Amino acid sequence: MNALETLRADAARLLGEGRAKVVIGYRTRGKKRAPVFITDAAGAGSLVYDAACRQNLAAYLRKPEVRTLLPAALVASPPVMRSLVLLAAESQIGEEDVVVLAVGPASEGSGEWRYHGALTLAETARLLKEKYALLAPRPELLDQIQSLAAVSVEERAAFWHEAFAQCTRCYACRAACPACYCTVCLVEKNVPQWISTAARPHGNYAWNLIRAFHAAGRCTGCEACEAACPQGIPLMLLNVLVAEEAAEAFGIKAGYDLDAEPLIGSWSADDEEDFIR
Amino acid sequence: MSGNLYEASVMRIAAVREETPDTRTLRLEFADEAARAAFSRAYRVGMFGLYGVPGAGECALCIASPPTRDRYVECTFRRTGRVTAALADREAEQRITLRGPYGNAFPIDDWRGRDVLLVAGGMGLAPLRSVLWNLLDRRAEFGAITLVCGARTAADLLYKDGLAEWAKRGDVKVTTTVDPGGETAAWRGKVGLVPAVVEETVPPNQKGVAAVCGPLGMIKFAMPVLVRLGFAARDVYTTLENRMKCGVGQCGRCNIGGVYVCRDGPVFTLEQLRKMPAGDL
Amino acid sequence: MKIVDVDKLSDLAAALAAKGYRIVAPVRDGDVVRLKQWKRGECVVLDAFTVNSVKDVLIPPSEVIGRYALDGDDFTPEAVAAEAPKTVVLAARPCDAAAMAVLDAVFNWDFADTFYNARRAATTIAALACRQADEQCFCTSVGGAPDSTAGADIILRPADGGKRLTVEALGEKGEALVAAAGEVVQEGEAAADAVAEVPVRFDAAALAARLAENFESPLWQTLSLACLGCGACAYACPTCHCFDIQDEGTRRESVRLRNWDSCGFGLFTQHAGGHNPRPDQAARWRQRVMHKFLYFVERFGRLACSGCGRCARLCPAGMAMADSCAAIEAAAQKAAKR
Amino acid sequence: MSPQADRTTGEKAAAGQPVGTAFEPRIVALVCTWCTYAGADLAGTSRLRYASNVRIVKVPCTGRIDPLFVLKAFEGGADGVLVSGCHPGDCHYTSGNYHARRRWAIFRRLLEFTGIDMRRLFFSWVSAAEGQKFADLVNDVVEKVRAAGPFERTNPARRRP
Repeated sequence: MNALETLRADAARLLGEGRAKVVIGYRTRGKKRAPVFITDAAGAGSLVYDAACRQNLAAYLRKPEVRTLLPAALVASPPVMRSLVLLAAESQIGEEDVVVLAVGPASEGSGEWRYHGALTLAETARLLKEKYALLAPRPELLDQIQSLAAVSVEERAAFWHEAFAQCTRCYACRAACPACYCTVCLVEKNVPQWISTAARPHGNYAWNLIRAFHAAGRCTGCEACEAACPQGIPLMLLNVLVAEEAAEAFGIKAGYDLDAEPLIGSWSADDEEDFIR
Repeated sequence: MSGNLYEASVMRIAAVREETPDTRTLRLEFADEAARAAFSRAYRVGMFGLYGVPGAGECALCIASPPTRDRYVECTFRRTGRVTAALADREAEQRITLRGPYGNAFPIDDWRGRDVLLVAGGMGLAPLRSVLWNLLDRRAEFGAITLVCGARTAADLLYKDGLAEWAKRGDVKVTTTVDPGGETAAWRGKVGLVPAVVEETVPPNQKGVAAVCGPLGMIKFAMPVLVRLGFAARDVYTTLENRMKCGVGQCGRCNIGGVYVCRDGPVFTLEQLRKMPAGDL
Repeated sequence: MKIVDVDKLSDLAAALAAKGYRIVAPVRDGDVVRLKQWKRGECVVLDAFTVNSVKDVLIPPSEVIGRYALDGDDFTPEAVAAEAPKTVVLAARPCDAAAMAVLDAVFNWDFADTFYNARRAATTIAALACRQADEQCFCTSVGGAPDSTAGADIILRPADGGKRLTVEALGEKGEALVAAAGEVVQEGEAAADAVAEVPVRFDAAALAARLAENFESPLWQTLSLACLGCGACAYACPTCHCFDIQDEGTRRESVRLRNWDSCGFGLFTQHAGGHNPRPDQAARWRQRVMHKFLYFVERFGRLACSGCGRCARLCPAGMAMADSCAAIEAAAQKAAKR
Repeated sequence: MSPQADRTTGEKAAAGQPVGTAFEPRIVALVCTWCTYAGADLAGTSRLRYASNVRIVKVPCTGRIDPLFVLKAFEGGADGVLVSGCHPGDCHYTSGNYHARRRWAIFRRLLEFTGIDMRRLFFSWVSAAEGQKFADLVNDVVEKVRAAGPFERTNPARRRP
């Protein structure tokens, strides 16, 4: 059996054995991929997986309607696996809630993929550490961050002003992100109103910054937010900037450790403070 | 029609009354006589207004004063969110804004010659207060008038002065009730949920009209009681209090099925209510 | 017949700009093509689907509808005028133009909205008939067509294999625009290109009847399971018009803003008292479908969908209005057979 | 009032002085009540002179200083922001300043990357005994922001009506 056939067979078996009430995976929708929720073993044949599957399905685990269907088996690429480990570390899901149908690249840049099997969260964390410990952001992103960091602060302000000006505040970025699971988002709290909800420059600036900040040490690099943004705002530049800082300054990479302490919310006596006088 | 429909009238707060620990009534007077006259011409009992505090926003509230007393407008609100908190922080002689009146009305002209039962729970007394005053100001035109009104506790009853005044008049029968546990040592009213008290105190074979306002749960339980008492579905009225922003049928959030509460309501009959999708209420 | 060369579109835009028009046209912007204020030198993109619709021109995402000078607890209202520069939307899609009727109906129902109407009056829509459709297009299912002239002031039709556009003014605004264009638009002959073929996905009239019967259907739960509850579809939609009103400002000044809002958000209907009439995404998705294909029809006699397919193109969760409509119809047919 | 006239008053207020005179920076200082505020107090009671451009916002602990506070200050037109609290180990709530330190380290990177000049954002530890340090700090901050110039035009967070 090839990878896809094994994946489908596992999905059918989990549903048949009652180990999962729903399989959340990808199906074909024209030239695109869409999520599919399979509750009947006979439906497992509709599962597909390839590089076009950019949505992070772990985002569904916060949805009340989906939570009634737990335990769920979830098709997960390495960044999605990291999201699942992060959600477990943050007590959003339990070991018994999820079976991970782990998929990953067969080899560097080949476009081919392989199936690692149906894993528990603990096995997923182990797989991540063994096989995907060196997951790095796309080099283009790092290049872009570097070149933006090299220009004047006014030029950066102008770049982001233009980028954020397109934001309509549809919150697709938030919806697509598994780490954004607050039932009431900060931007929806209006007594007092901290962040303007109007699609105007100051509110857009505050929203996009705070969204990235709240994902600090939690973003797993899946790029679902950027893929979700209808306006093409380069959100990953912010996410990667923060993730790199989290890794370099505090040694924290999100979603590898089921017992990880959160970056914001924990501290060390010898954290960097050369910027403090 | 021309002009910015979001331009509101400036209102002076003539008086502030504490109704309950978290509920207040503001008596508002128009800063502009032409605006007052226009409001008075349009206002029928049951319509609502959008009360605004610049800097905080606007919120939709019923108009708690009747059209028969058109020198002022009263609104009663509980401090709940951003706008009601700002309204609650305003004091007498300060100013707020008002848009409206919007929506439909209780067809009280059609009620002439008939008995009227008003059933209110909690904040639901606010819209029925304007109905009651309107009926009382035109007392001779209507049959027997009965008010059954309840609150969670004795302290939560609105319009204590009004209740006392109505009880004294003799031309309206007033029954008050509090939820079990909400009574005090001095409480002389009933103890029990409003629908049960209605069933207990209102005689059967009713031929008149009834208006019910209060929390959705109370309305749902009161409706079958009223039907059992003989009220026809077309004679039972209620008001729906959906979230609103524009008040004029454009912002799209007050829909229940195809009904726009701001425009087709807020007053509906039980007959209309039955046609609405229950899952959207 | 009047003709303009496709490679002269920038000249056309420049000529109109010289006559005082603000030009809004599809231009490339990073990875996307959007309707945006055209700047000299920019290329007008004809063969792409824009991420935003003409709605943006008529109802901006955020707009000042009130202004107050604040002084402690007191205030002074200030007059607000609509910003309504003379604008032409060049090469809008016919589905966007068709959506104007929906917006016109809402904003002139029993109250007329000054802001919308001022911009509507100042805007000329030059629609471009579609040579190509994609798999998300479904204008033909909702009474439209890839070369529909509904709502347009001018219709541009591709001709001579996409090298030229024929120009037909459809009313006074359109004629004024052609006159303003001057020499760029010339008399000539051109062979019309074939318009796009857009297959009919569902029967909208039958759908309305199905919807009326199926408010309580379990299908809503299934159809909405993938929905993540963002506003991408509503904000991209040329007919969606729901809005929020918010005050914000400083201690000295406050503005009252009308901001886009979406029935997909949980807060949209949340009562102050805590009750939410639409507590889950199934109820919200049902509202979205029902409003477009049943409630709006009952109220205004027309569909609140023009079949542009943006919602499906942009949904981060692979949802599609046309899929839902087709699924409801299919389910109803299946039920009828049994 | 026309929008034009309004903008003018906005500028006046932002610079805290009539148009036409020299630029006086407006600084918001977010400080904890136990250390830096007490330090500022000591500077005052010791009659130390320091620039009057600082508006102090006192919070219980630096741990309470949400990055939003910094954003809000810039949004409202601050030319510079100073954040200050207890030295490491001195927090009256044991670890509030350690938590804060991490937040700032991350958030300042975001601000810098999106166009807020780090010559306008300052972090420091000032204890209750360091009245002189507070006065020197404020003077230095004011001079640096003065050198950076008014933030009105290029401030990406600025609320514009």
